[in-house]
Amino acid sequence: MIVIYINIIILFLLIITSIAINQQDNLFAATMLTGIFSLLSASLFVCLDAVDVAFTEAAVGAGIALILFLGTLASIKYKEKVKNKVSVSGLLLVIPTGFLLIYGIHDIPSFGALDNPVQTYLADRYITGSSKEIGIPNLVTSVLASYRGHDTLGEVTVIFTACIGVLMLLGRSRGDYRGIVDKEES
Amino acid sequence: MEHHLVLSVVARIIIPLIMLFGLYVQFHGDYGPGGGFQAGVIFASSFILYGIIFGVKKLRSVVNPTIVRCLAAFGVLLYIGVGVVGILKGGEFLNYNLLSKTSEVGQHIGIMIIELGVGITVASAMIILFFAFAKP
Amino acid sequence: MSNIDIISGALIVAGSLSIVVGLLGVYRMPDFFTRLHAASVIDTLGTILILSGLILYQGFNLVSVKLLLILIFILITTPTAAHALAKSALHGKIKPILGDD
Amino acid sequence: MSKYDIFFHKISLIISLALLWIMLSGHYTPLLLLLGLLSVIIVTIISSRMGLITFDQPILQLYFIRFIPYGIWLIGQIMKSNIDVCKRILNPNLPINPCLITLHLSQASTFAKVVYANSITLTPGTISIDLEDSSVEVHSLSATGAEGLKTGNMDKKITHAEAAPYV
Amino acid sequence: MFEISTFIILFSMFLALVSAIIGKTVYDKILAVNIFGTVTVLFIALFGFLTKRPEFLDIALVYALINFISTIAILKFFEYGDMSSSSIEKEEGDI
Repeated sequence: MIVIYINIIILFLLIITSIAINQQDNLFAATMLTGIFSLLSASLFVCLDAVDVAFTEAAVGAGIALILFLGTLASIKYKEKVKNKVSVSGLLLVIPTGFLLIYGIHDIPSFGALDNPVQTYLADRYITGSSKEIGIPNLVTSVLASYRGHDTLGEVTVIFTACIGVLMLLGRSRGDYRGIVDKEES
Repeated sequence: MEHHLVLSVVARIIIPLIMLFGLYVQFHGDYGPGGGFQAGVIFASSFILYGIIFGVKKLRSVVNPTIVRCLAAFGVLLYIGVGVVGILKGGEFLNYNLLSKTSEVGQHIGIMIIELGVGITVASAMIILFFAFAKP
Repeated sequence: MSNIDIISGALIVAGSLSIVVGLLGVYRMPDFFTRLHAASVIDTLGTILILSGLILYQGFNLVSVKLLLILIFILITTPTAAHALAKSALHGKIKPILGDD
Repeated sequence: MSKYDIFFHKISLIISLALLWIMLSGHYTPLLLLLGLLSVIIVTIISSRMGLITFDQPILQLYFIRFIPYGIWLIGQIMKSNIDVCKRILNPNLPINPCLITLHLSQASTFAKVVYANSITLTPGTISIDLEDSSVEVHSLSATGAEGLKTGNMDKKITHAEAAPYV
Repeated sequence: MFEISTFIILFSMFLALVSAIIGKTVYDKILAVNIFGTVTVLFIALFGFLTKRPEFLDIALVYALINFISTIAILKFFEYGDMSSSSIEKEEGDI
């Protein structure tokens, strides 16, 4: 019961953080608030018992994410161009979509309920079968690496491909890159 | 930042510890939280700390970028290789049961090797990204 | 509830209250350098009290060793970050407010 | 730095890393101990490639043992000054009187200097803001904190710990 | 006991968040993020005991070890404008 209250408080803090990120026009300050967002979401994952996800969030958020953001900031300007004008067409698109999404909540099984489709056969199968078939204590690892081995292969390939993509964009020396930007600006 | 005395001394102490912690996460994925992806990121972040404090030039002399690129591909190949071994032994792709005499040992070996592949790829990818973003 | 549980609970609550005191200091202090002092209350008093309370609660086993490691690592890394922050702020345009002495 | 020193540092690094692995792991099967040995060797090789081992003064993980008595004394100091700072924060008048002082360093090794600077930062009420080769600049929240540092008690303790014989 | 201090820590998270938002200079914001990191480590450690599952400690350990990397990266970026330089190449104004 108490965990649910903690969840609600953390979600509330997450909302405040995301609104604050949205309101910043200084991209530097927004980057720092993103760091707070990452810390908060790691805490939320811990509360939801998703230890492995929380671990990933902790490692990526503290070690890499902020540094990549800063690397991006190094090659662009710090200040965001603020558009004060409210776009009517965008608003017309966003509000009905939001209402549709909220309406869609009714079809989703309630949070943590025992009769969710995912918990009726699949989780049961993994939990009972894993210790016999795989024989390692951490269920998440056995699902990721063995039952869903093809998925994980796909993920690794995605990381590798993304890395190649970044290299193709940024791999040439900064001198060439700066040259292009300067010419465009002048 | 190398003649920032406090930072350079603390970095000298803490970098090996981060690396060892990364390897601990890599090899204990079977027992606790963690696994290849997290381990790769933590391991790479020790290199990134080194690059931030002692300069990218020095990091380049420690880890050759070309070798890191090869390692990123090697991790994926290691993963696929385990799958192909399953085919060669007469089963399906990524069937770990055939890797050893008993299926349980086979599963254990298979999971450990593919986690290692994931870890190598992720660590190298993160170091490559750092190199790409922090050009001299 | 044994004696040790009560002592560890008191330590933990005192630690979390000291975090609030430190943050109050962050709000009240007039300039950046004095705010750093208030923040170091959180980094030292808060962590030492809470983590030692948890170690006491847990007794001696592998979990408490990990808690001790967390305490040691925090006590190594946070002053480093604070020092780097202060040095950077001094080299930046921030001048500390000095009292009359 | 002589060959003997580098050898000693490598051994010290290996021992401390192995201790860390044993403290972290909690599973003492042959396979995991073997992997632990492998990890320690990999980390040692990479650290020596990074030049983390060659350093002008004897610093490394095992060296911390000398500083354990000092650390216990330091925790007492931290508690004392914490109470002082908390009182100042909770006082409605906010009785602070910030000042900058420069302290002379008597330590020989860079590591001991860094320990001194970090101890100053760890004690609330004083923060080291610039560490040079022979002096450290300190920002203090109140005059009493600055006086406490000027007596040189902490300085003496660290110099004493530094000069202690090898463990 | 754990419940009370967990809620106090959540409240201090809120305070740290507000101080990050209203902080005037960049340094104030970095300080707030730093405080938030320490508080998160303590929250995760406490929560593990609250739900009787102390294996969460590995996450707290990760934060304790590598959270200061991002602080130092921000400071370095703020002084030099990029990640790559070491102070040997650029003498003026080391961090």
